[in-house]
Amino acid sequence: MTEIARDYTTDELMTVLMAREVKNDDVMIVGVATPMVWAAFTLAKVTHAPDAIYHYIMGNTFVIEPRQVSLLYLEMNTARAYRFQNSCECTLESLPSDKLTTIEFFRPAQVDQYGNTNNICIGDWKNPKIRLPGCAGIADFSGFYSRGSFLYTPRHDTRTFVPTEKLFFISGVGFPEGKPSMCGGIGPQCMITNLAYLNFDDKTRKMKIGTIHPGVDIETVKNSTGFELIVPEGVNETTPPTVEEIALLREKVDPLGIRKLEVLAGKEREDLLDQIIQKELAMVNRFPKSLSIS
Amino acid sequence: MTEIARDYTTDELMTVLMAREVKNDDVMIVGVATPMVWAAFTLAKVTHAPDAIYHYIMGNTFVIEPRQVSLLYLEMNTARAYRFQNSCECTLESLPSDKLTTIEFFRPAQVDQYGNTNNICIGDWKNPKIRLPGCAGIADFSGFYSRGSFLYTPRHDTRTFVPTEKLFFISGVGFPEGKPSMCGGIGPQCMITNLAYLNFDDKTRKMKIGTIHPGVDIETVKNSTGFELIVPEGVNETTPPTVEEIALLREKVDPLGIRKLEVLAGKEREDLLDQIIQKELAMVNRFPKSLSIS
Amino acid sequence: MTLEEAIAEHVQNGDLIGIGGLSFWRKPIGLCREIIRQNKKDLTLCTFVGGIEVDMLIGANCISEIKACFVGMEIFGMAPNYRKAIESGSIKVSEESEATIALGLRASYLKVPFMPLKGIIGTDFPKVRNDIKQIVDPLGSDVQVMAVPKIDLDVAILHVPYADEYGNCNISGAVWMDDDMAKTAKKTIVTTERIVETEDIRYLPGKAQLPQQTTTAVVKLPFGAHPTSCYDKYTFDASHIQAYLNMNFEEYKKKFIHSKSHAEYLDIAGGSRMILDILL
Amino acid sequence: MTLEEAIAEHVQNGDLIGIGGLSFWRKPIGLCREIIRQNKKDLTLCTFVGGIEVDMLIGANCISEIKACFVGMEIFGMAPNYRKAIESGSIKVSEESEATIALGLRASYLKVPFMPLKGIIGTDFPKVRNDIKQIVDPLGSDVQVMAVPKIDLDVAILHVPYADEYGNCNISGAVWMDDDMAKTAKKTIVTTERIVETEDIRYLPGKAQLPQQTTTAVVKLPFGAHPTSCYDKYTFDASHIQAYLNMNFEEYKKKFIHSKSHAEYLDIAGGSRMILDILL
Repeated sequence: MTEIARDYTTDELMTVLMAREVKNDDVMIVGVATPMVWAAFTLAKVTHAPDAIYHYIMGNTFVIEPRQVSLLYLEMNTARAYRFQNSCECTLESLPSDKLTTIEFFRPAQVDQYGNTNNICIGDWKNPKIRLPGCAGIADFSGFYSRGSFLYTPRHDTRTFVPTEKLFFISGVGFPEGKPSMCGGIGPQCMITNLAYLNFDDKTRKMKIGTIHPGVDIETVKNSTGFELIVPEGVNETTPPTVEEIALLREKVDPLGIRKLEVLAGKEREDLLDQIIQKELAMVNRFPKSLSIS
Repeated sequence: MTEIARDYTTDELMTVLMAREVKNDDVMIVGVATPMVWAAFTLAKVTHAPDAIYHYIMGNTFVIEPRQVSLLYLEMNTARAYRFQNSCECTLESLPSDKLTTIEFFRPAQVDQYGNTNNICIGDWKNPKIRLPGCAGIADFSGFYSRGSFLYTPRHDTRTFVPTEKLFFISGVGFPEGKPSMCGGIGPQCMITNLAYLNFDDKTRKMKIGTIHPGVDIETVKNSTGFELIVPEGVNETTPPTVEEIALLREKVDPLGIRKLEVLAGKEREDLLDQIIQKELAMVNRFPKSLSIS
Repeated sequence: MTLEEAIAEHVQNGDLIGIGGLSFWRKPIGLCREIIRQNKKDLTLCTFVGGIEVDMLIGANCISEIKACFVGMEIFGMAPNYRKAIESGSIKVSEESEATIALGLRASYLKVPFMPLKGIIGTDFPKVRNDIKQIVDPLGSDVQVMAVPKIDLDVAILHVPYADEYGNCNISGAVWMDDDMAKTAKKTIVTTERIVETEDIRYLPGKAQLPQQTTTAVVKLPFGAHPTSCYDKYTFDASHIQAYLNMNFEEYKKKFIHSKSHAEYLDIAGGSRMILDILL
Repeated sequence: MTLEEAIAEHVQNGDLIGIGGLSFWRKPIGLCREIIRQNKKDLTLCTFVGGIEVDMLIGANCISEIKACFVGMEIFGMAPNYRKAIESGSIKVSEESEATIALGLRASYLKVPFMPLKGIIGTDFPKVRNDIKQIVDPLGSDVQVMAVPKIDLDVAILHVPYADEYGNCNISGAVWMDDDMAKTAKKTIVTTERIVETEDIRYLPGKAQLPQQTTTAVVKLPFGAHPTSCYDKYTFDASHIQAYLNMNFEEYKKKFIHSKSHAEYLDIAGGSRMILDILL
């Protein structure tokens, strides 16, 4: 079943690429308001990583069973949890464990060539042009993960990809000045965008092009990046989603298209949001588990 | 029902005096291998402190219901717990809470005039004559309790009551050099012994005679104490147990006499231990709750 | 004790207030609405992940400082009053990560002035937090850690699904920082969906995560987290959150908060139809 | 994996071993007995409250150092081998309180070299622990705290009532330090009364307090805590503990430990009659 899909959207391509990062023995951390990540993890779970475990921050729970991605009923996973983490253990547990092979995706508002990230503010911190919601645990965790940290953004442009001096606040550590963090993690592994799959050069720790998405050219990627991106010889094209991956994603994993909320904006986004809410409220079984394992 | 009992043993007198220290809104910490304390708390619970809560270290549980004191089935309180404390929260919880009105009794191997205690060793620490089991949490908690800490020993003699310079190891802080501990607790409140009820002078923080047990004279108490005990003018006699207290203790709270293991020694103790074990094993309902509330 | 009395008696202007829950989940909205009605001032808010409750309190000018690692409306967008207040400089920000809050509360709990954190090293947090200091291990290794300060709350406000009359509380879902807040705050005010008997709490998963000794006041307030969720009773009211974002806050306050009893509020927010929508 | 393999593969001479349980309650005796049979040497033991397991390991000369806040036989008396070893100076003692162990593990967990403790100030602990240091608050207050060092276990050995084949473990009763030991030890070996399916763990009170990621090996070993208890299965075997105290240790070892399978051990310890006695 490796037939390549011919018809897929950017959110679908990104979700599939994120899913492919998951290993079978990972603990997959599902944050709040990151439906694309949830969809990716669930897709991984029903394809190549059946034993991976969800760790829902919503609920502080460890859950085995995959469920259809939901906007309103995320918390209902709580009933399926075989493990709870009380109190600040949740926050601190992921932090240092050498035993956990945790995978977490962070979505930065800004990122520099070393994978340092900013989710705090645009403009000077004291007098910001835009105050962003915040980085939550990125500052705490990004330097620790033994599997590394994983980045994604559907906004590959020069506002997001900036040189270090234009990164307004380092709220997540990548490879500071080209060195690994003091915290023992192996650093950022990849940055998955709407244009390319980026990763980091082993020596300089600077961001490079891994693969480039079908239909995108290198110049577009370079021009959309506000720092000098390493372009290796003979960059390959990103392996597109398979027919099976797209079918699972659309029909089983996230039939309501909740992941798309991460890529849309404005009126289009508002309309989809309304639609999802109405559909979810109208469902009889509000949190279906009917996910076929391939 | 305040008729004074005429016939009671030392363990019964001490247990009753310890029970009287409990207030109705206390959390009563029941340690391990302290059946006299458990009996005292349960007696308090079925007399004047019905709302007091047990905190069993065995199980890390908060329990409301009183049960007959048991040697073998202490852990069965776990099933009755309405609160669990996982992990080190148990150890650390009691430590700083201004909100808990915790009562805990400590039994020191040695105590000085300021209520400093030793449960570590007899003789020099590096080369001890006797290595004692240890102080567990006494070092951590004794300085913190807002209700103060409570001491007891059925061995009121000059080996137990020693001047500071003969206290081989301070493993629990009383009033160091006559000052309150730096940790914010109000310090030792009383020392209940087989001879007297001792407490501490408000100014000097030195141990003084509170009341003296029926049949004991002041000289005996003084001579059994290895430091100079403050003897106030007109020391009263300890109010003896009531008939009701003794009846409850013997018939309901601790009919197997498990508390007595804390005062007996040698063959007498061995025999009682055997007897208790056999009786408990023979019980059909191994952990009876039939305690009448007066 | 009534909601009015609980806030009037226990919340003072200038207090450092801890808010339980996370994002749109189990926020003590009823208590926040009452704080707004009583027009409390100069509060410092501390919450783990803040959402509509922080935005409302800022909109109502109750807040002078915020300590949180995230404040936003999640999938619904940014928190408008929060953004405006910080961008205009009208409130102070103490920049927090998850761990600086978790360890700050833990320090308070252990009565120590600081906790060591291996993390945030290399970020810009220390540049904007002069109360955080990078130190070397005092025990002689050359390991560097961050010393982060304790957080001593004056009042914790929490919403729970189950509590008994003494203040033993069970939280069906995630506890987040609620228990550490309850244990460390000088006063803890709890609203609850339901009052149960203590004996019944032992059968609820997690039993009494908040013990009675940490609770100052309990008020029964069904739907007291609306429009946020209260697992295992109801999910968040997405339509209400959308409405909030589409209204001017003064308008919202007039319509939903001022002089409104809890029942009136629920009625205006959609009444029985809304309740049937959110119930799990 | 068998008991033999688990110890042979994962416990090395000289390791710092964490032992779960407390006093006579849920001690991993089967694992300790196997350590004795394999004649491991120079181990440092760390346990919260130690009892017969510590005494046995000392008696068998497996131990060179002990870190515990209490080691005794409770109501049955003192621990004879423990006393003898310390009084004769044949093993080292790292004097611990409850909090120095709890915070030492917590420090390991947070990957920091020390934790601040407001406590043990005024005691003689610092006099005999030159790895504990009184420091002043680095953040500028004049508060004094004790910096206590992290405890990095090599191996944690634990006994639990329920585990699944992946190593998710449920502890029906108190967890004590078991979860912190499991999370921080480089390797964690668990014996379990019963193997259950993961899905079933969600219905057990407390669910999986030890998650599979922290478990290195699981061995099914019913009555693996005997003669200590394993709530909610059985209580401790008081007669066996009395017998232990009344026998010379070499005699005990010969009779109960050496070349004995688990079933043989249980038979010699009283077999079915004993089992009926201890079962709850």
